Amino acid sequence: MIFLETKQLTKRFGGLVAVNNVDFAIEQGKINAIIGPNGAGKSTFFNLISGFHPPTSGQVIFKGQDITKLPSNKIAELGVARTFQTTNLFEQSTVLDNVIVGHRLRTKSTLVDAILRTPRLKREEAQCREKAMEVLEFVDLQHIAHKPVAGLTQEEKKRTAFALALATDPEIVFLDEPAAGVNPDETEGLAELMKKMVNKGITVCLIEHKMQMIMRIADKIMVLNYGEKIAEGKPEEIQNNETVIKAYLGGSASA
Amino acid sequence: MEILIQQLFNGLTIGSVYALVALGLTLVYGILHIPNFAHGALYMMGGYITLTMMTRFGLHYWLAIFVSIIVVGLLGVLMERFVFHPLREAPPIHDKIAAIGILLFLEAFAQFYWGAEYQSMPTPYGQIVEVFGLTLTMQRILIVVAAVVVMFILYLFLKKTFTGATIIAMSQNREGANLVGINTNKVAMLTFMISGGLAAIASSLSAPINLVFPGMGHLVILKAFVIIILGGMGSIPGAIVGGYIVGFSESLGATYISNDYKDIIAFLFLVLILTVKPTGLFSKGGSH
Amino acid sequence: MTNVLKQRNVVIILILFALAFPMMTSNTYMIHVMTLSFIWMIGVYGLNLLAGYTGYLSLAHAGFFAIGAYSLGLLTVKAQMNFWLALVLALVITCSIGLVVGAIALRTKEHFFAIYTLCLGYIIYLVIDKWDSLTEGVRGLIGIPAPAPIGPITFETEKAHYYFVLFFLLLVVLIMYRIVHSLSGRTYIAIRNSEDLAQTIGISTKTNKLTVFVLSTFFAGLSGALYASFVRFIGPDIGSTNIVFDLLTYLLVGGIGTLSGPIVGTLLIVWLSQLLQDFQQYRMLIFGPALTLLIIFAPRGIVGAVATWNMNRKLKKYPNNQARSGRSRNDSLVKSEIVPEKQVKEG
Amino acid sequence: MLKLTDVSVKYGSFTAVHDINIEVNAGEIVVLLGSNGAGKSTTFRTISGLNRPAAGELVFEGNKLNRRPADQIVQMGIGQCPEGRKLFPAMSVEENLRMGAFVHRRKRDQIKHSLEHVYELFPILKEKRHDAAGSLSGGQQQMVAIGRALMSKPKLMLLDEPSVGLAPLVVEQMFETIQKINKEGTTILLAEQNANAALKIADKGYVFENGTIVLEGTSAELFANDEVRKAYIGA
Repeated sequence: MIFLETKQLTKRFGGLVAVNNVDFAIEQGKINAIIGPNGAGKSTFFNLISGFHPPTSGQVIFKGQDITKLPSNKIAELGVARTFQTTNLFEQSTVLDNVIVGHRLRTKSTLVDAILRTPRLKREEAQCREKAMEVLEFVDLQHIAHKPVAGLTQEEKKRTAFALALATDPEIVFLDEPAAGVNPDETEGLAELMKKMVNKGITVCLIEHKMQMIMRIADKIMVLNYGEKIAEGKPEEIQNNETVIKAYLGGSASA
Repeated sequence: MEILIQQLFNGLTIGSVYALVALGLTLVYGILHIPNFAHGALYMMGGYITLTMMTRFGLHYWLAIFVSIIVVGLLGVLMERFVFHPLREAPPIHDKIAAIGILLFLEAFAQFYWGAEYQSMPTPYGQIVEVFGLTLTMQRILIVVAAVVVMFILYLFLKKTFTGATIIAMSQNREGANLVGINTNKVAMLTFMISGGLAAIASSLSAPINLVFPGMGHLVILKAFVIIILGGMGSIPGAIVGGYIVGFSESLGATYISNDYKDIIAFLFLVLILTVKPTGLFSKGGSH
Repeated sequence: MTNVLKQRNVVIILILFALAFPMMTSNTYMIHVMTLSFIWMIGVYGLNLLAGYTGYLSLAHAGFFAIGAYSLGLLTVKAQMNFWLALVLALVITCSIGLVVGAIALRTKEHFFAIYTLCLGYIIYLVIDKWDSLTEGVRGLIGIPAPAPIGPITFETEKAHYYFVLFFLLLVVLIMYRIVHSLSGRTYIAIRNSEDLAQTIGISTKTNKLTVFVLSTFFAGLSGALYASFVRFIGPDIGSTNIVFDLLTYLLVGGIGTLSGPIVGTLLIVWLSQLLQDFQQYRMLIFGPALTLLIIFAPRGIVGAVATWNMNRKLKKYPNNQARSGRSRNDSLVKSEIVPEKQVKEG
Repeated sequence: MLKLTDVSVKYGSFTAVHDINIEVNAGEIVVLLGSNGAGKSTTFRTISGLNRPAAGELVFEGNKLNRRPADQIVQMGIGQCPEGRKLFPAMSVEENLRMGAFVHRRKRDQIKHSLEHVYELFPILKEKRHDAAGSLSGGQQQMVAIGRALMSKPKLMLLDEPSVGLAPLVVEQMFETIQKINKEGTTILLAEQNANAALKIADKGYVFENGTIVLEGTSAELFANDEVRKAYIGA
């Protein structure tokens, strides 16, 4: 069975076609990358898959189930997580506190449990905390778990955002420009982390502009231009693809 | 039939006042994207200043209104400079609370300085005239005519002058305006000046047929909010049309439904609109 | 760990003080003022849960305060119902209206929500004011009874009423404490922080927001009902926006989104207003600008300022710390630098 | 004409642009190349006064730009056609263009001339001059943005990715027009991802990577350079 795929996915904003008839299959257990020049429709494509915008037409199928019309919280429950370009974390509280809520969707306790302090709530809180520590260890932030987010570096914030996504127990994570705004050696660390996720059995799909990194770690790349898929394949194939070079360098591909 | 026409004219009068207040509100919303809860207090201040100018300094009605426009306009500018400007990057809840603080201050100030009692404003236009068999007071005719004139001048200013166009430009894209050489701070101040001025005109015109008191802005501002949601936040024609719609429905509602509940009509409109369309009528789809 | 111990001690001392307060003074007026401020605190907690923890500024809460008060008043005075039954029913009525209103109001966001609730509050006020046959209109409702005695315990004296209200306040604080320190609380804070993010980590923002809204109207209604039975007289004024602005001032001064903020803010302002007794009518000459200045310079109030100070101290303990919190202004610029696609849409 | 010396720009703790040096001489077309997020737009925003530099010096015709607000910089003669175009969508094309001449608002004749000139460069805009700018296609909006920048009669024009979102054929026309504008005496600083087309018309270029300039040279040099290719597709 195909893990996650889009069928003729299309999104129009007014007269502008941001994503045009894109068919794309994400391979399980691999690093899948989506690249393309500025304004090619990558972020929109991401938003369509994660249920953030409803598509104008087309379908998103996850493990055989049509998730096109599901609200994003339901999609998350099915095991699809994502991060944002801007980290959106709660600056005033600690890393751990930020991440704990990530496991909320796997718990059942309600407001009544909270007010009565039921055993279920206590159990689930412990469970969430444990999960949070586990994912913080995974992203290598356990040493600053109790530090307020406001004092973190950009890279540490990115890792916290990863941890938050991982705390939802996802089968696939969508990462929106994970390395934007971090230094080259930190980028290296984030790339390692993505490989680590895949090794743990989590499928990764990312948008990124840092080509050197993408070419090194991605198993499969899709290239978007003007909202349309212009190429798909392994990094080597993409690097030598005339259409892609043209899209990036422009004009006749003589360079 | 006569009652109907009489009521329609009343609607026109109230609608004119609402439209002027809503215009000021919508202009500020357009450029700063904040609902100025203190706008009603500006309206109230306008009424008091005109009244004081007339009674204490013996100025003529028109001159008093002029002073009021200037003073309230400047009050608006001060608000922009010292409150909304520093809060430009703050979370959305902040400028609302700040505006409420200003509102509370100005109301307490009015009560402290002018007293809590209701005062009536004299008008040189108290005569009653008969037009087409209708009995109208000159003041009401004046309200309608003056409102139309003010709106027309505002239209000319926004459409035909460079300075006016900067307000429109800035409401459509702040950075874009900055990049063609517009000093956005100046435009923001100018907008507050105009907004305050419009509030002052509206209250000075309507005060002779209503009364002047510290809470006189409450209902008006609430309805103005309904109007700009009805007409589209930031839309100028929307504020005018919305103002008249609310004015007419109120005066008709007062006659044919219940005078007691006429003030609720506007809010029922709002509840209806936002229930059906949570982002307001005429909001641009697909944003965010 | 010492911190927690210290906190607990402070709480115990405060509770002991609250319990001992009526014993320390023979001045019933002071007890009266204290009881009133406890009642306000409950309402402020309602506002705090919604605005402070979930990010939705509701200006309709004076309305729910009034609904609670009038429900109790009408049920006891006009329907001659037993006080306790009436209290429970009053809360049920408030919450039911809260549920309906919330379901509609929460479809809107930010300023639409604020405007919408402001207008709803006004509708509630107008209905109370105009529906003479039910509410007695501007004449108000008189003769609302004090709580009916439970066995040997009566609530006729000021002191007894003080403890009665204190009981509810402690209950509310306990509930708030538990909510804030539970998964539910974390969920609400996540929503305030970013609804988009909350939604993508699998939180149903709709259900959670509605739950919070109803609970916050519950607090407002409880506060109103207690007010009615304490003051014994209510008029339509208690539903006016001034009440919600008062509550908001208490909250902001104390610290929005903090647990102890409502207590600190309410105590401070209520007692300050008492000192300025002659000035009571014009108190907003000071509190109005205070509200504005606070939101500009100390948006999280007194408690928030102390907490921030503590946090910065904590931050200093980490030597590798690069910079203090990146201001939101910069964040938004970073966004414009790396979210080009959004801007393409704009054009 | 324009000189940036050791300029750094920070967003909070993140350094977006680090110690860059750029020199633009009068009459040149200079291109800044680099992938998304490499720091080109930040550099532009800093030159036009929307961002403040954390360090370094920006000098335009002998005047320091560092602390000046954006509107003054336009008056000094730097016009920008920004990333995302930043048009006034509900205003008509002509109103947009007129707003571009805001700094010359008292010179009616000059505005009329500039307007004609823009319509000459982009005849399609004349046809659509009464349409709302927001209703135009991407390419036409880009024309309005360039036209609007031209209306201020800039000595130096900053063009931030004019080819974004345009169909290939339109891109070519766009670059021809840019060249034409340059020949008429406007110095141009261009940020592009479309390296090929940009280098064809440029005199020299700078390649950005991770907020620093990794390479600079004449267009011919850059055109032949493998690094440029690498910077783009990581090959």
